Amino acid sequence: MSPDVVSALVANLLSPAVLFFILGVIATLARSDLRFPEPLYVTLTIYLLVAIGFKGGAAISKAGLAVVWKPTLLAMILGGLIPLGVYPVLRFLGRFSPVNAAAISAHYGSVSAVTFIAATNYLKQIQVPYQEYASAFLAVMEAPAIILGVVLGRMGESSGETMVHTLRKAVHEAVFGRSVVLLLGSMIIGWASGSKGAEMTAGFLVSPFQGVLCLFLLEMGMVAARRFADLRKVGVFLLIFGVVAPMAHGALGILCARWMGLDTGTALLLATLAASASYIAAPAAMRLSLPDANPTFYLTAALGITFPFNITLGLPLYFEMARRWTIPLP
Amino acid sequence: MSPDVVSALVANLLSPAVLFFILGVIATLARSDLRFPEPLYVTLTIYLLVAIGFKGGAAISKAGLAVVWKPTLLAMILGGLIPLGVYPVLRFLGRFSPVNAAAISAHYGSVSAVTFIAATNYLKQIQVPYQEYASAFLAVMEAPAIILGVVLGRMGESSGETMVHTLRKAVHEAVFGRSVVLLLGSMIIGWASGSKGAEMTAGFLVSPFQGVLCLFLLEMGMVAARRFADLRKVGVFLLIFGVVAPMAHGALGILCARWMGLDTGTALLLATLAASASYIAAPAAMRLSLPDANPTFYLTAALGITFPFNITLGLPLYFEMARRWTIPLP
Amino acid sequence: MSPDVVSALVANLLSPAVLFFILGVIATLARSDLRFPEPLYVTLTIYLLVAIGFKGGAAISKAGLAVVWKPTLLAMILGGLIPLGVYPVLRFLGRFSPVNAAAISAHYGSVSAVTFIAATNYLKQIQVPYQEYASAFLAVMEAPAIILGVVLGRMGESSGETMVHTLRKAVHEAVFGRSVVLLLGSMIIGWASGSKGAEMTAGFLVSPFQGVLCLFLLEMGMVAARRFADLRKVGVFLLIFGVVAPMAHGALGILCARWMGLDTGTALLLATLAASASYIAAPAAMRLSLPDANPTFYLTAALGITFPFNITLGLPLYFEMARRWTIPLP
Amino acid sequence: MNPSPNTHPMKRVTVVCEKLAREAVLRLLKEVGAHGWTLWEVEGSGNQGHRLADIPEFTNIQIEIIVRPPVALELLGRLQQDFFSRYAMIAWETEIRVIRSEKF
Amino acid sequence: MNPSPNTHPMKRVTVVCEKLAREAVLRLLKEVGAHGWTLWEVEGSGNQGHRLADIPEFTNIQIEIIVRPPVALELLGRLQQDFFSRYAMIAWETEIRVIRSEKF
Amino acid sequence: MNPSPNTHPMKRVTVVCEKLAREAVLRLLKEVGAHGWTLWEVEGSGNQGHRLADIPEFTNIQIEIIVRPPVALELLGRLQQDFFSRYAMIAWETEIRVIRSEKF
Ligand SMILES: Nc1ncnc2c1ncn2[C@@H]1O[C@H](COP(=O)(O)O)[C@@H](O)[C@H]1O
Ligand SMILES: Nc1ncnc2c1ncn2[C@@H]1O[C@H](COP(=O)(O)O)[C@@H](O)[C@H]1O
Ligand SMILES: Nc1ncnc2c1ncn2[C@@H]1O[C@H](COP(=O)(O)O)[C@@H](O)[C@H]1O
Ligand code: NA
Ligand code: NA
Ligand code: NA
Repeated sequence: MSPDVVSALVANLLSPAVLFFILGVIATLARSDLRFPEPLYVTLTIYLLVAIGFKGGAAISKAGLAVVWKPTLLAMILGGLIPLGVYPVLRFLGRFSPVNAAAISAHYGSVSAVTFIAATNYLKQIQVPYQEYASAFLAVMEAPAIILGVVLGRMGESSGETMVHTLRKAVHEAVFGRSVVLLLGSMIIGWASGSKGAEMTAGFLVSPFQGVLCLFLLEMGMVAARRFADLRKVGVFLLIFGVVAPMAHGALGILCARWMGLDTGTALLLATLAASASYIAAPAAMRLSLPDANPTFYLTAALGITFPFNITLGLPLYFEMARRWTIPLP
Repeated sequence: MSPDVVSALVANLLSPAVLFFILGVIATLARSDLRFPEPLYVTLTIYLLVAIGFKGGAAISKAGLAVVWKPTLLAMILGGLIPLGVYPVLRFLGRFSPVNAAAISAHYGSVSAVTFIAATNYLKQIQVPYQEYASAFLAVMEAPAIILGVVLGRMGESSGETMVHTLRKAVHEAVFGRSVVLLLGSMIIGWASGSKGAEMTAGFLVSPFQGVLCLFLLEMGMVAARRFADLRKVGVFLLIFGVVAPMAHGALGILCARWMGLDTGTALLLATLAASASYIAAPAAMRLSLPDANPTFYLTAALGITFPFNITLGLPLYFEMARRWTIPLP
Repeated sequence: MSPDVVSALVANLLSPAVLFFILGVIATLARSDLRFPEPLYVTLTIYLLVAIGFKGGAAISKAGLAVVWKPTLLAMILGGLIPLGVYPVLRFLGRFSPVNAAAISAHYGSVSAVTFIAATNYLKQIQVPYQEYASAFLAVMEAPAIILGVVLGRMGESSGETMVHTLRKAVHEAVFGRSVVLLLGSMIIGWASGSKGAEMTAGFLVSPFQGVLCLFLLEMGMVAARRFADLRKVGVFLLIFGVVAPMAHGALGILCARWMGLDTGTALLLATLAASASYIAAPAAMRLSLPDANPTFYLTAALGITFPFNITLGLPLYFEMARRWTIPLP
Repeated sequence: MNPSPNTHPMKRVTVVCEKLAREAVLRLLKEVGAHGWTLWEVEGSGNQGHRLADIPEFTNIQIEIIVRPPVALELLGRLQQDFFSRYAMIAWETEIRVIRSEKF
Repeated sequence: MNPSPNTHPMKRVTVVCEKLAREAVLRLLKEVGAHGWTLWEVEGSGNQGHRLADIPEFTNIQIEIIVRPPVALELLGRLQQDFFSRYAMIAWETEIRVIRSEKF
Repeated sequence: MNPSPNTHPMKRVTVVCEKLAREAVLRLLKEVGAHGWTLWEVEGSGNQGHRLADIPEFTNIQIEIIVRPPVALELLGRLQQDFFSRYAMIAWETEIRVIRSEKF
């Protein structure tokens, strides 16, 4: 490995956020009685989504919609296309049933907000600038893959409900679900309330942000580690898939970013979104719309393999790609 | 409308706090599954009351009790008198039963801490100075109207309990209830621990304050919107009352403030307190002391009409009055 | 009393943290309905332990392990020895049964993190510098006394379980319990992530810290005051013990600190740890390992007497000793 | 090996009501001579609408009380007489068998 | 002095299931004609593993519904038919005696 | 239209105890062969005083376990023998009827 990769890796592994994630993993594996109460989990989620949305909105109002809409649309298309590539791999190489292949595809096309936030944190850590408006990518990439996954999973399946009905439910869920309401809502508010609004809320939404992320990653370490027990159940193929897929999608994200002329930092964010797999919105949607898919497969892959991989090794790897293939912000 | 009113209105409607309130309303109306867990609600309340109380106490210790006691006493009297004006209106114009008229009167004489905090936030937004000690007004205006409302409601009613007994309970509730303990207690602590205390706690009680308020108003938007379903049940009179009463009381508050020689910012705060209707302390007290009053009336009016009106349109309106009728702090 | 003692006392009693503690006591005694939900309590604990551990770790990385290990080892020994001194006093002067004497000894040898944090807060209040790495003392002083207490309590007792088995459980509990995992884990993270990590998290772990402590002490005031009802049940001996023991251990802590050449501020911290009694880890361990010991004794003494004493009067007293017997940091 | 416990018939009274009634119900439990109670917060829906568990003032609690049969009767009677018109509330009893009957 | 309450036999149906099923179960309650319900969050363990109470999406809820016996039958039947294959869920009924039977 | 469910008699054992006993009780459930459990936090009052739900170390939990009758007997016996002297705890059993009896 080149010294650059190594130092990028070390910088990430020694950042407080990643170390707290590892502490959470260790606490669970050592059977400690440490546990976060549900209201704390919910509060941290609300905080992180509101903060990232609000700051993104303020950045959009600064940069202007004219600049933002094109990369955002591309990000959305990227998220929607990923399942089309993943599905045949899972179906024919991995020999998963159509419905399981569709469900897993949906997870890898959709995104994980926490992984995105960890990426912004990593860029702060290594002092690489990025466009704050990239949280718009996060906002638009959650839904398309989920909807496509449902379509893929229901094709050829004769169910009680009609496809249209299932889709309508899935779309409503994807658009008015908690996380989208918070993220998009805060983004619009950040955009509408401008620089004065950003100034008034900075003491809450900006200064403590990195520290709150540490606390949340401590919890996510515990959540992810609880999935480790299922790693034996999912088969070797999925273990490998959970590491290779994010790398492939990350590279794809960098290429798109390069094509759009995005800077290195923002490219890393797009790559991270592409590489990340949803473990909150997608599982809930699959349980409701593709109940025959097996949760052990998609939850273990997304939460037990891909999420920890991205947080620890993936970020510096994608950054190394971004560094080579794109040009930084001045 | 004069351009001043319009710009004051726009400044309020585009402040993050009000936008988050509106987001909460929309989320509820769109049947989103966004929901705040109770412990988060309780935590936000504790935080806001402690912060506003503490800062008020520190301001009192700076200004000196000699300056503060007179406007505070006046504020208390104002709160106590409002029910006497409201009661006959509800009784004879609105044709409410004596007990319902008394209960609603109590709500409009008492105050809403969140509306008060939103007013301080609004003043910060438009950069108008005010006396921090005004939170003493908030502290003393909660109880009197509630007690008076109970007296009005029990007059002529022959109940199992004696009036004295009911009153004793109502007074204890009003004085040792959660919100008064937190507000008055923190005020005394802020007063006693002086500028060094204020400095040590500023990183928690001051810098994040505006942002925490945003989060709380998001929740309050959801809470208020849940009351909208009852708007049909309360009749046209109460709908109009819920908007006209705060305007009348707001004007009254400005006149009192002018008479006392208060500055524009502080006058807005007094007006807001007069205009606001209690939706936490008063409902609880009415349920216990006037159980025959119908909660749909007083809760819908206070929480579903007056609270949203004050937060969005009322504040800029009262400010416009204050601007015309008082003189600003130098 | 010399003017110095008086002014140290006043400085402590008028600090916001102590005043909030007193407010909590008053609220409980006045039967207010103020109550903190459990998730808020847990969140505040997590926050305080993570913050104090992280800052301690950062300080260790600055000072170097070479400097830190010796006083830390001494602190650990001090904590382990205290039960050996306390046990005979309780057994023969206090006429407690062997198992009760052992349980109480364990509490007084172990430590209270909140008391320690209150001491750092007090030093900030009176602007006396100290070594942040002292939180390493806190981390190592929790377990030894608990383990020793279990040994003392099980000697001569013929129980179903073997002593070795009981000890193994007690050690696991002491090492992987919540508080140790959070404190030691954060300390290692603070140490590993260095000054850049400290900078990134300061907006969350440093600036709001003093204010969060106020909130927590408000809750602890309520928790301690609930124990006051049991004061009648424990007898005069334990009442006196609960005040005299911390003073004796505090003095012992100062002497150790002096012997090690620690500065005045750090000496106060070591003295406070010695003087404090555990009321979370020790009670849980005793219930599991010495179930025949009576919780009313050890909980009332540690939580109802010693904790309030230390927070209010103890800290300035130990500081006065430290001031006379040690030399300050330059 | 297999210890056979002595179980004794007892009544469990369950009350679901708005949190506002908490102190009044706990006072009543003392009056009728219940030796203990267990309580937690719940969300609920009934005649008087949907009570979400987000604002303490508007939420519900569920209380379970294990008592001897005559105490159950007295308790339910008092609830019916004094509480049902004032508070959003339901109450019922179930037959159960306890161990350690001397506690109740 | 001692008021004797009128108690009436009724069924209490209890459902423990993953939170994901919440809206679907509440819809079903409306369909079968239940007049109310009480609900809270629980942690649990069963065939489908341990469900901790920390992430809302993965936690459990317990729902209690007081209904007349025929409604209980209908409710349990519908749960068995439509819900048991889709969701982590158990359900049972208990005989209880309520006061204010007109509410159910 | 109206599916008639098959319900089967089963026992529900309920334990209310201090949270400290949690791991020990869950271990016991495994030993006696219970296939699942449901648990939540409660506030309570009994012989050993009032246990508020604010500090995790001092709060209570309620555990419900659905088991076949002989397992209920064994469970209650073990609780009586090994737990009641050590922990603040009460326990009882109720007769219930479940659907999907093969799960228990
Ligand atoms: N049929 C029912 N089954 C279960 N819980 C109920 C039922 N009816 C009412 N409740 C509970 O009792 C509370 C008060 O009922 P109500 O007075 O009818 O609004 C509701 O909020 C529910 O929690
Ligand atoms: N035997 C049982 N006793 C009590 N609760 C149970 C039992 N079995 C399952 N549960 C509850 O029902 C939920 C779903 O069960 P399952 O579908 O078996 O995973 C579990 O998470 C538990 O909360
Ligand atoms: N009679 C009772 N009814 C309902 N719950 C009880 C009763 N007695 C005790 N409990 C519960 O069991 C816990 C432990 O009881 P105890 O060991 O008597 O303190 C209490 O904190 C209550 O939650
Ligand atoms: Na993705
Ligand atoms: Na008012
Ligand atoms: Na000690």
